[in-house]
Formats: sequence, C-alpha cells, structure tokens
Amino acid sequence: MGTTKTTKILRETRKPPEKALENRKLFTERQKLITNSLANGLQSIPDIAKESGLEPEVVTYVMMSMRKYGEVTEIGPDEMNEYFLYQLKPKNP
Amino acid sequence: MKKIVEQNQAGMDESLIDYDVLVIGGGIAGDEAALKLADVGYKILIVEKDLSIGGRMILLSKVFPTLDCSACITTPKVSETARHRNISIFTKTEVKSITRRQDNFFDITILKRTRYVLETLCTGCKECEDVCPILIPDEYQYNQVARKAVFIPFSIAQPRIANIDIDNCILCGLCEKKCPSDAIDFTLVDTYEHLVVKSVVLATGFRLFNPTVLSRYGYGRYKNVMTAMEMERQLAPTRPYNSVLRPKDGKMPDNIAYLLCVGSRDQTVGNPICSQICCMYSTKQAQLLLGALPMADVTVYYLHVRAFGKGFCEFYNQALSMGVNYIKAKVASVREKENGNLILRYEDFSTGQVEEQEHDLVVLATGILANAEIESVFKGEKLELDPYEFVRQKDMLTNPAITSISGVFAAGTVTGPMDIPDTILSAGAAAAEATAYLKKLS
Amino acid sequence: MKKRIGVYVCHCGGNISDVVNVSEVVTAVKDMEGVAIAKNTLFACSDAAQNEIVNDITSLHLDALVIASCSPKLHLHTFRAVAERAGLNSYNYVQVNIREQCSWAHSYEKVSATGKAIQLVKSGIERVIFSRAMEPFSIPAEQSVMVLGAGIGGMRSAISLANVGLQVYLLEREFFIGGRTAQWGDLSAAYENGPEVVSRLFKQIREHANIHLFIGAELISQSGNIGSFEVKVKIKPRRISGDCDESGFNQAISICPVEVPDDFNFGLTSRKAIYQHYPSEYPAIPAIDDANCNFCGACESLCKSIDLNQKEEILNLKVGNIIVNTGFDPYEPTRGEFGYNEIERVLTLPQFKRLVDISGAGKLNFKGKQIHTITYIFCVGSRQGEEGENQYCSRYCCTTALNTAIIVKRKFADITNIHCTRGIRTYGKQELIYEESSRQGDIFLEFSFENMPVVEERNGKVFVRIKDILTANREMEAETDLVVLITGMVPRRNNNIAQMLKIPTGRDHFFNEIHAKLRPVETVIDGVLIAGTCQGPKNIMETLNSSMAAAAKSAASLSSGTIHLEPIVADVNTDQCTGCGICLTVCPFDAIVTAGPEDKPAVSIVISRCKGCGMCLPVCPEDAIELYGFTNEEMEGMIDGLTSY
Amino acid sequence: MNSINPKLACDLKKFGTFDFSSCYNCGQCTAVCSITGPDASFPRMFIRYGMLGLTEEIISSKDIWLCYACGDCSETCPRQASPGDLMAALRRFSMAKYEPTGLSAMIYKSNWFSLVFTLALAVFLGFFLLTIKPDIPVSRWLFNFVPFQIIHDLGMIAFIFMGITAFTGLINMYRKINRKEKIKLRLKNTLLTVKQVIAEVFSMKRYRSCDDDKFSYWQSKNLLVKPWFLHFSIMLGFLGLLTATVLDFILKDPALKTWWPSRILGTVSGLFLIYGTIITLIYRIGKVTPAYSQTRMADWLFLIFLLLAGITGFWLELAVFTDAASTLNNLVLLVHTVLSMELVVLFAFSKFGHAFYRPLALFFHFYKNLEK
Amino acid sequence: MESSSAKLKVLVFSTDKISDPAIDLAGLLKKHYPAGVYTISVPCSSAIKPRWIIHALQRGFDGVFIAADGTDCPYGELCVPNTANLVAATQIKMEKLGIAPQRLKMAAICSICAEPFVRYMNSFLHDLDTI
Repeated sequence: MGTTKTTKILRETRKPPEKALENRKLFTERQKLITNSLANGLQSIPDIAKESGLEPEVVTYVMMSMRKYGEVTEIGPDEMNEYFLYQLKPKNP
Repeated sequence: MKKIVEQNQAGMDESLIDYDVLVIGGGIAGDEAALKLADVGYKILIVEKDLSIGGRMILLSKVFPTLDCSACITTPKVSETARHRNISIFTKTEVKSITRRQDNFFDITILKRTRYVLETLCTGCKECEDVCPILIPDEYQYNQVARKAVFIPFSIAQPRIANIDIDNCILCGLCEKKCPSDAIDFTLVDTYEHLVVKSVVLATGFRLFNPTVLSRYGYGRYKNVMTAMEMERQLAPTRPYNSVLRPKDGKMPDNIAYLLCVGSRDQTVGNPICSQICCMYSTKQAQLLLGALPMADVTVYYLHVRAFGKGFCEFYNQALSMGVNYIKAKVASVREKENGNLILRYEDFSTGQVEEQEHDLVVLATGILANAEIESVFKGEKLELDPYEFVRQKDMLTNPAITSISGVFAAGTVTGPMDIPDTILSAGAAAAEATAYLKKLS
Repeated sequence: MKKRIGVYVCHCGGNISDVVNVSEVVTAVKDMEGVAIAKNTLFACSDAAQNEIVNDITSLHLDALVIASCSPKLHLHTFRAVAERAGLNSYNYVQVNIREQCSWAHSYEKVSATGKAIQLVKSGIERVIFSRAMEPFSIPAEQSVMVLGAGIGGMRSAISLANVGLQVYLLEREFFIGGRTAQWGDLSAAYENGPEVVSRLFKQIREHANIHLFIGAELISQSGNIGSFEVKVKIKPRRISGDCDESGFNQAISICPVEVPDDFNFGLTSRKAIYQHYPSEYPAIPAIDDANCNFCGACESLCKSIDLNQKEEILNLKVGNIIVNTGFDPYEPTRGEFGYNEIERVLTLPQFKRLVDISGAGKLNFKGKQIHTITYIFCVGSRQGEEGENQYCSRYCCTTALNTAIIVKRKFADITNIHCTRGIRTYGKQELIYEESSRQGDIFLEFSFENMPVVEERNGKVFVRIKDILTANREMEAETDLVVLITGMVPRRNNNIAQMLKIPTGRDHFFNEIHAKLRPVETVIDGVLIAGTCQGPKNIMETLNSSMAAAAKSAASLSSGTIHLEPIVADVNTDQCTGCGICLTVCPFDAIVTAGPEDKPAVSIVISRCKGCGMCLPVCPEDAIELYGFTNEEMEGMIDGLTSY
Repeated sequence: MNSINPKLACDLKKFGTFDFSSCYNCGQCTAVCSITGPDASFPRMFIRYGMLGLTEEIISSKDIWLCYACGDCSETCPRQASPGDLMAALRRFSMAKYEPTGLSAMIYKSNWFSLVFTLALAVFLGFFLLTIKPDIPVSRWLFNFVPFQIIHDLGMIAFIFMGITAFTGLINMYRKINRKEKIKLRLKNTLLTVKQVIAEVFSMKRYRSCDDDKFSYWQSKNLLVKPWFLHFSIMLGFLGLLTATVLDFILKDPALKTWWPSRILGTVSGLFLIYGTIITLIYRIGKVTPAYSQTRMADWLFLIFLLLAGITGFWLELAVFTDAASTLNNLVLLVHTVLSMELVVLFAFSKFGHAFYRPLALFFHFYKNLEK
Repeated sequence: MESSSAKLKVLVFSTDKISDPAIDLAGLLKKHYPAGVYTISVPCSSAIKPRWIIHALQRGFDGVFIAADGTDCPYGELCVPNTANLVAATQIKMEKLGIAPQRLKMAAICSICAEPFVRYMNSFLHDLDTI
C-alpha cells in the first residue's frame, strides 16, 4: 500500500455519516468546556458540571474518556471523601 | 487464505474437508471444547462474531467463589486456544448458513466482516487509536466511557488487533497515515466464504436481560441505576473510571443496593426461569465493593440466595460475615431524589409492611436470556429450541451434549443458564461427544 | 550458573499491586547479579505479556526466567510453555508466589508485604541461577482407562471413552449397576424414570466391545504413574454362576431363611440374603450377600446355578488413566433429628422416594394409614451453619423434593404438600418445577437456621411447628400424616479409594479438583480424574457433563500415545556414595538399587520408578543424593535470597 | 400458634381466585400498590392467610376493603398469581361470612345459583310490583289465583328480611374487625371519622392514586376513561338515581316536568351510570388489564342490570312525552322497577355489598389513624 | 500494636500437593498471618535435608516450621516416620550447634488446613518470641 491512501479511495464511494460528524462536534465542545473548567485548578465532577453548565453525567462520561486517553488525571478524594478531584495532565512535549 | 469448495460435490472425499469441527462462539465454552478436541488431534475452526475471543468471562472482574481474577483464568485459556496448532480462529465473523450434505458433512457459509486492518500486519501498538479524533461510547466498557473509532477492544483482547468502526468513522485518514506497519486498508471488504466441516459445536452463549423493559426500576432514566455487568467493568482491573463511581456525578458510592431477579423468574417479561448466576455474582461484587470502598454499605435485596454450587454456601457466609446486608424482598420500584440518590420501595418480610430505603447507587442483577439467532442458520434441518429459546437438549439425562441435529453439539449456556465451572464441564462433554461422533464417522 | 535472567513482576490487575508496591520490587531486584532485565506487567498471563516475555527471551538472549505472580498451581505450566516457546528450557523457569502467599495473606500490611515480595523474588532469582535444563521423560501411554463406579456417571464416562476407541474397565462395587439413579424412580417431573435411564445407558455399554464391566469388583491396590497404572481388582463371589430359570431363583429366594432390611429401599422393606432389587436390573440374576448369608445351603439344592463355594478372583490390569466416579451417600440424620428414628412417620427423602416408587397408584399408605398431608423439611444435613459439619448446599434436593411432591400429587388421591424450606434453590430451568409445585397448591413455609422446625408427636398425631419467615415470623403448626426430611448428599462413607489413590478432599470432604475452572476434573495426582457426585453434589445432567468432560480430558491426555513425566528424580553422586544402603530402606517405590563394582559399592536410581518424593535425601549420611530441582545449591540459594538485604 | 388449614385455599378458589397459590412470596405486589403503607398492608400477606388457611385473619381485616382492585399487583406479579383477584375473592368470602343467611356464599360459589336466584327474585319482585298497581290487566289476572294481600305482605317481609340481613352483616363485620382493631368509639372521633369516610366515599382519592401511579397502565390515559372515573360514574349514577326516585316518590307526581330538580338529577345520574357501565363492560370484555380479566357471573349480572336499569330509565323518560300509558311502556316500567329493586335488594348479597362494607372498613381505617 | 513477634522470620517448608495448597487457601480466604512467614515448597516433607534447616537458622531465620503431609502424603505411609526421623536428627544437630531445638517445629497440615496453618504460625511465632 505505502503511499496510496486507501481512505481517499473509500471516500469516493462512502460519505462520512452525519451522525459521526455531529457526535464529534458535540464531544469536542464538551471537552473544551471541561478543559476550560479544569484550567481553574483541581475540581470534582459536580464542580465542573456547575461551572460548565453540563449535566453531571455528561461530565462523568466525557471527563472519564479524557482520563482514559491521558488528558486528565485524578489527584485523590476531596475533604469529605465523597468526590475525586481531577486536574489536567500536562501535555507531553 | 481459504480455498473455496464447490458446493454440490457428493461422496466421502476427505480432501474436501476444511476442518473437522466448526465451533461457533469463542467464549470460554467454545475455547474449552476446541482445546479438548484439538488435543485429540482434530482440526478446529472457531468462528467468533465479536472482535475478541474470551466471551463474557474475559470482561469480568473476578470469579466466585474463589475470587480468582477472571482474566487470570481466561487469558491463559484464550492464548492456549489462539496458539494451538490445530485451532484456527476467525473473529468478527458470522456463520450465515449450515447445510447438511449427502455425505453427512456440513456446508458452511461464513461472513467475514472486515476490520479495515490487515490482521497479519497489525502489531497492536495503538498508535492509530491515539490519533483518531472520534470518541463514542465504548461497548466493551458498557458505554461508561468513550473509545475511538479505530480501537483495540480491550488490553487483553485476543487477537490484539485494531478494528475500525466504519459507522462512526469520518474517514479522516489520520490512522492510516500514522500506522507504522501500514496495516490499515480502507479498501478491504466483507467476504463470504464456504467451508466444509464434519461436525459443529454450538457455543454461542447468552444475552443479558435489558432492564429498560422494567420501567419501574428506572434504568436508563436514572443514571445511578446500573446493571451488574456495568459494575463488573467498574470493578475490573481495566476499569473505565479511577475507582468505583456513580455514573451520574462521579461520587464514591457509600450505600449500594443490589436488586436480584431482574428479568429472571419473572413471567411478566416472559422469563420464568432462574438465571443461576446472579445471586453469586452479586455476592461476589458485594465483597469486592467492600474491598474497594471500605466505608461503604452494601445491601442485597434477594428472594432466595441460590448458593448451590461447590463452595458457594461458604462464599455467601463469608459475605455475611464481612457485613454485606441481605434483605429478603423484591424491590417494587425505584424513585430518584434530587441529589441522585434512589428510594427503593419493598415489603419488609419481618413485619409484612411496606418499607422505603434510600441508597446512592442501585445495581440491577440482570438475568440471562437465550441467544436464539443460531436457530435460523441451519438450513434444511430444524434446530429445536426449548420454550425459552435455549437449544433443546435432546437427551438431557443420558447425553446432555446432543441437540436435535446429528453431528451438532451444544456447549455451555447455549442450552440454559450456567455458571463458569458448569459451562466448562459441559464444553468438555460436548468435546467428548463430538470426538465420539467423528470417530464413528471415519 | 545463569547470567542473563529475566524477571517479571505481575500486578495481577490489582490483586497484587493493590498491596505490594510492584515497581519497588522491580527496583530492588533489577541490579542483582545475573539479572538482565526486570519489569512489571499488568497480567503476566495475558497473551500480550506472554509475547513480550518471549520477545525478551529471544532478543536479550535470556538464559533463565523468574515470574512473580500467583501460585504456581495456577500458572506454572502456562509460563513453562512461554519459556519453551522462546526456546528456553522450561526448567530454567521459577515461579514466585506473591499473590496467595503474599498480597492476599498480608493485605493489611502493605509495607511488610512489599518487603516480603522483594525477598521472595530474590529467592526465586537465587534458585533459578542454579537451575538446570531438563527434559521430561516420555513413556508410552496405555490405551485403556479404569472407571470406578457404574452409576450413571461412571457408565457415561465409560461410553464416552469407548466411543473414542479406548479400552475401558468399568468397575462396580455392588452386584448391580446403576447406582443411586436406579434407586431414584421418577426423575424430572415424571418424564423420565431412574431404572429406565440406567437401562438406556446400559444398552450402549453392552453394545461396546471396548467396555469391560466388572460387577462386585473392588480396587484393592494401585501403583504406577499416569500412562501406566498397575491396578489390582478383587472380584467378590456372586455365588451364582450361569443362568437358572426364574422360578428356580424365585424358589431359592423364598426359601432363604435370612431376612434383612433392604438397603436398596433404605430399610423400608426387607429382603433375603439371596436377593435382587428389581426385575429389569442388570445383571438380571440375583446375588448372594456374603455379609448376611449363613451358608445353610437351602437354596443350593433348588437351583443348580447357585454355587456357595464360588471363590473371589483377583485381576491385574494396566491402565493409562483412572476416572473416579464413586458417587455419594444420602445424609443419614442423627437419631431424634426432626424426630428421625423416634417418630415412625418421619422418613428421609430417599426412603420417601422408594415409598412413592413401590406404592401402586391411587392411595398412598404408610404403616397402615392413608397419607393425605405430607410435610417436607428441607436442608436436613446441608447448610449446617458456620460450626456445622456440612456447610455446603447439596444442590439437588430442592428440585428433587418439589419434583417428588408433584409426582405424589399426580399419582395419589387427595394429597396436600407442605414444604418447610430455607429458601428454595431451584436454580436455572428447575425453577419451573418450583412454579409447577406452587401452582398445584403446595404450601411453602420458610424457616431460618436459628429457628429450626420442631416435629412432635401428640396423641398419636404428628405435628410440625415452624416460625414462618413468609408470614412475618408467625409461629405456625401443621398436623401431618408424614414428615419427609429432605436429606442432602454426603461423601461416600466407606470409600477407601481416597486413601488408595491419594485424592485430596476439600473443605466439604468431597474429592477436590485442582481448579474448578481451569482443571475441573483433574486431581493433584496426574492421571487420576474425578467426576460426578464424588466431587460434590450434582444433579444428573451435571454428573453426566462432568463424567463426559473427564472422558474428554482422559482421551486428550492418552491420544498421542505418549505421556510426558516430570524429570524431577533423585540423583546419586557416586563419588560420595558408600553404598551403605540406608536409602534403600526408606524408598517407598523400590526405585533405588545397589550397583557399582564390589570394591566401590554404590546405589543407583531406577528412573522409571522414581517419583521424585525425595525421601532418600535426608537419610543419606554422606549427603550423596540430590533431587533435580531441589539441589542443595538451589535450596540454600533460595534461603540466602530470603535472608539477603 | 396458628394451625395450618389447607382446605381454605380450595374454598377460596370457589370464590373466584385461581392462581394465588403460584405466589412465591416476593412481596412486590404489596410494594407496588400505591395504597399500602404503614397502616395497611396487602395483598401478599393475604395470599399467605389464604394459603395457610387463617380464616380469622381474613374476616377480621379492614385492609381487604381498602383495595380498589386497580390491578397493578396482578399486572406486575412475576408469578402471575393475580393477587388482585385474590383480594376481590377475599371480599366476597368475607361478605359471605358476615352475611348470616348463606345466600351470598351460594351466589358467589355457583354461577348457576346466582343466575337462578336473580331470575327467581326478579319474577317475585315483578309480582310484588304488580300489587302496587292492582288495576292493570296482568295484576287482575294474577289476583285471581293468589290473594293480593299475601303477595303484598310477602314482599314486605322479604324487604324487611333483606334489611335485617344487611344490617346483621354490617354488625358482624364490625364485631369481627373490632376484635382485631379494638377501637373504642368516642363521639367526637366518630363524627370526625364519619366525615372522612363520606369524603373518601365520594372522592375516592385513594382509588385515584392507583390510577395515577407512575407505573400504572392508566397513568397516561385521559381521566374520563380511567377506572376511578368509571367507578365514580357508576356510584354517582346509582346514588343519584336512587335519590331522584325517592324524591319522585315523595313528590307523588312522578316524571311530568323535565326541569324539576329531581328529574334533572335523574337524567344526569342516568347518563353517568350508562357511561360508567358501558365502558366498564367494554373493559371487561376486552380484558384490558388483569384487573378486568377475571369477571364472575355475579359481576356480569350486576353490570348488565345497572346498564339495563339505566337504559329503561331513559326509555321511561322519553315515554313521558309520548304515549305514556302504552302497554309496552308499562312493561318497560315494570322491568325498570324490577331491576332497580333487585339491585337494592341484592345489596346485601352481591358485589354491591361493598357499598356499605367498604365505608365501614374505611371507618375503622380512619378511626385507627385518628387514634394514633 | 506490633508485637516483637511481628519482626520474627520463619521459614516454612511446605509440600507441593498437600500443605502448600493449604497455605494458598489461607491467602485466598484472606486469613492473615504475619508477613515474616516465608514458604519453600518441596515434593514431600520427608525430603527436607537437615543441612537446609540449619542453613536457614544460621542465615537469620528465627525458626523453621515443617508443614508435613502426615498421612495424606501421596508418596505413602513412610512419609510420617521419615519426616519424624529427620526432625529428630536435625534437632540433635541443632543442639550441638547451640541452637534451641524449639526453633524447629513440625505439624501435619492437610490440603485444606488453612485455618490451622494460621493458628500454628501465630503460636509458633509467639513461642519463638519467648525463646
């Protein structure tokens, strides 16, 4: 294969599904909101929800996904030992 | 890779045979049956619909009643299967038809769905996954966290090869560019293949009950009502979160309720039989939760604790002595409070009166249902099912492995609910019977 | 001396790493002498990790391997295979158990556990340094299997084995085959019947030239190894030879002066010393029971085929595998347990099953009284609490009891069933039997372990008193015509097989498999397999599954025609040996013989006989014997590793 | 200590409940019921009483009367034990126990008996009615055979007998329940409770809560088709018609002017009654929910009688404007009156009995709560 | 909390088929015993050489415990007397070397004796502490 990009070949016969494009947009928006919120320092999921205006369950899903792909890391539980606090992981150079 | 066999050839021509046995389903039952048959020297093909073999078991946290980690038991078996010289495995492949020939062999049509990845080239390095911009719910984590559109299903998947979810792919081409071994190829297509085998072992396993049917429990509406399989993932070493957390708001739960018999022993959902494993997996999860969250209370709402197997009773006693709270009751309904906590309503047997109890997480111990799709694959012959759509055991009390079709054998939960040890034994039985059948055939 | 050792420390997905600081362990050993590489891994047993290890071995030219993970009982073979794949001799591998014997046992002491893990890994490294490459011995595998017990499980194993072409010696201790199932009457809601199932299986046995059935046969001794066990079998005299017409036997039976309780009917009826259980039973001729026969000779004159002088026979057989399928005994309640043996209307489930089976349809009578109300008390002899003898659930009894209740109601007029349970456990599809029994109007009561029901006799009437959980713990009383104690399964009482074959038993005293999921029919003794209810309570289908699984395992292990044995045997250093012969006296297998020239006498080991127990090691005054894998270097190296800092 | 009596379960089947023995005691029915709470718990415990034969527990219970048979329990029952049916059967069983003649028991246990009894009663009542209108030809013909006075007096005796029976039933119920509840009547509390009972009887708030239950089949349905409204319609219709008839009777000038309040009341009530019975009949024929799927002969007769009474009532209404005195109209009047009277007479023995047994049970229920 | 016995080190010789599974079982059941207990598994308890025991004691172990097969031994009845003999012989040697013979102890541990094993360990460590 090497140089021929097969993606292009497939693109001739197949369009990216609308749903996938929309989903990507939505996820990126939410990701951005969470990143902005976390830029203020350590935060728990309810904190982020409050600040970003997202539903807490959405924050859980999106942020845990960010955690899975190494963008966020947990620090430890809060004072009440109820919620974990999270922070942004410094990007690898 | 495989030669295509002419369909209408008759006569006992051994050279036509591609495999001695086709094992449908690469879960623990299929693997065990394949291993036992391969050890005797037969050539086996395992066809697995999913991306990895290992079935449900490979996704579990630990297993009752020994609390061995499930991966520690599954992965060696899975890699032994994958590595056995007499066993071939096709993943992401479905059996489309099985027809008996005049010479008693079976013509098989399979559909190999493409991964858009050249299996021989992929090294499982995950670089493609890093660059993929798409994030969609990860079915291997029961949608609790996202995965990419190009992904390896989970770290101990067998084979550990990437797969492209074309329905969610935006064809950006980043993965193809990134792949160091040029394994990604979007020109690949699904292919039908024809094979001839002598015998078939059915190991297609079970389905889990979908609790949205029981709207009283609020699954789907209330985020803090989850299924036991979702909890299983949260407790597994390759878990979606950093700890056991409430899906709604990431709180560490400290008062967890288990509701047993959800979708089992319930005529209203058409499944009056007992799923046989929920009592024990709930007992197991309760013990694991007490380990993971030392401050938490766990309450199991049960009808009868079916701790029947070897070491099960002792395991249940162990849970009791660890402080797991068992309440005899069937919860009638769940109501959500503003803070995400849940109110359970049930009849308290000690008084006969209605009680309400608040918990911050509710786990539904969903039952096992039959996976009856396999029935339609058989052409010309009828694979008989029981009233609950499990494969009927033609002669349960003298030969539990045989089905209504000669040369087709059943292994594991395809015939009814079973725990892992019983599944493995029944797979052994299917292997014994298939061996006997093949000996007789030759 | 190994110079390039690979060390892998497994997280076991948290099982180890939640307690032991795995990276600390790696750091502590990575600079040890001889260690070429040390890493940690999430699951050492996963395919990816295995491949990584194989790659390391080949690319780094490792000459030995240490994996610190779970107990070697679980994965020693897995990792030996990994070594082998990479071209490393599998005996240059040492598995260190830092899970069962470290992280799990010391889960509250994380620091000490990490310290212990470090010492254990060091000790493993010190051992592997001195390990030597060995090849397993190959011996030819006998293409035959002995199956002990001709109940349905044993019969099923035998058929499956014979179907794959193996010779089968099927041994039954009793004079009749079929075991418990033959006694059981109606099975699974009357669609099947015990004796009928037995005869169906027996028909297949009779058709097989490969199955050699010995009745009245007992295993008396066993020696040898997997692949070639040498067994001695005693065949008890049946004292009947050839055939005789039915009337001759019937006369013989009627004239016999000895009358004893019939254990086939659990003492409900009596039989003579010459007896037969039921007409269609195999063999369809009676037997004479030596324990009770007074050898009066009365029968001999009536029937020419009765021969009271028949002698016992001894057979010597050679088999590749042994499948133990010896079944269970029903629990025998103690005197007075729920009125048993004190109130005559209290029966056990097996007795009741026989009563139902031998009673004609219509009315159910017991001791001259028609039975209308039957009260069943469940979990008798099972689930006896933390302190009880039998803590386990006997698994089959709930279903069997309810099934019997259904049959009783169908077969006899005007029956009310009252079930006093501890929570019905009709798992799986058996739930339908529970539902059927409810629908037919059976009454269910539930008691707890703390409040057992009481059976009382007052004015000739029997009452059962129970504190019913289902009615808000109200005290209830039922007048009843019959009390049936639903007794569970216990291991066979007079079973000397365990001692003879050295099969370990579990906490429940049933035979123990190596691992319920990985090796569910194997015992620690290679080549000795277990199946059926001798392994733990099972219903018929489960018994058949395990019996067939044991047959499959057996077939797989014998199919190649060769068996590979552990090369761990004793070795004599002839330079040091003085030929004193003390070791000869302690060897249980006669594996040591005197050898060597007269001027320098010495002993030598017969490798085919040596089982590697090592009993000869400590007795040698010259310390001239070593055991492969357990040499002084290795053992003292391990000790050094455990004590080094 | 309670003795188990397996016979009761067989007996209860005759009162129209067949599946309750398949109950596996999960208690979901109790918790699913929106009426149950700390002060009233059913149906599961009553299934126990039924299975174990604890007759006293059943007939001394106010709780069985608090159930409005919404059917949620039967609908969700995992073993399909139809607990709702059992509750209905237990009410019939209790009525048969309270009522001293044994007629109720026979009506409930035997369809044929209830049919024959109802018809015989209808004939008898027809004759009796003829004594009130001695001048029509049929009456004259009849009195040739039997003296007028005897029929008339027998009729009166029958009515008194029924009255006494109904009253005895109530007294029995009171005594049975009070043996368990042990209330001491105080005037103030009694009056307060009676007020509550009346309010409940007319509003049936508790019944409404069944329909509005989040998981009920009816939750999303229009109010006008909910069981609560149908029940309400029938009750209102019947009571309204009864009042209207009594008013007419007092005014001694029946059915002449449509704008008279008694007439308007009668018309409106009749419409309610017809609507309620028709929809209920449709539900029962279509078995829309488990609660409507078990219909006894007595239930059918009752509903059909109500419907016929309603329809004949309107016929008469119309007849007033047309040919009021035709033979056909006279016959319809006869039928209407017979049906109505039969309904009243059967009060004590039929399903209608709950109309006075339930308020008494409610009385106990509210009184107990008040005492607390 | 920690008593001095917690710092003691004990070497347990277990056997592959009988007592080692029991010690595994103790871990499996989370029956805790002191972390100073180390195990070396051998095929049979009658295969333990006295020099290994003495080596261990000289290298710093406070005690050696032989978790013997007893009558369960898969290699036959000779195991019991042989193990007893080697223990007696070792204790004589220990005395000669000035090591308290109580530092070597033997008990039969069956394949499911997880709880007895833990009890033995606790009492052995206690005894060693008093030496």
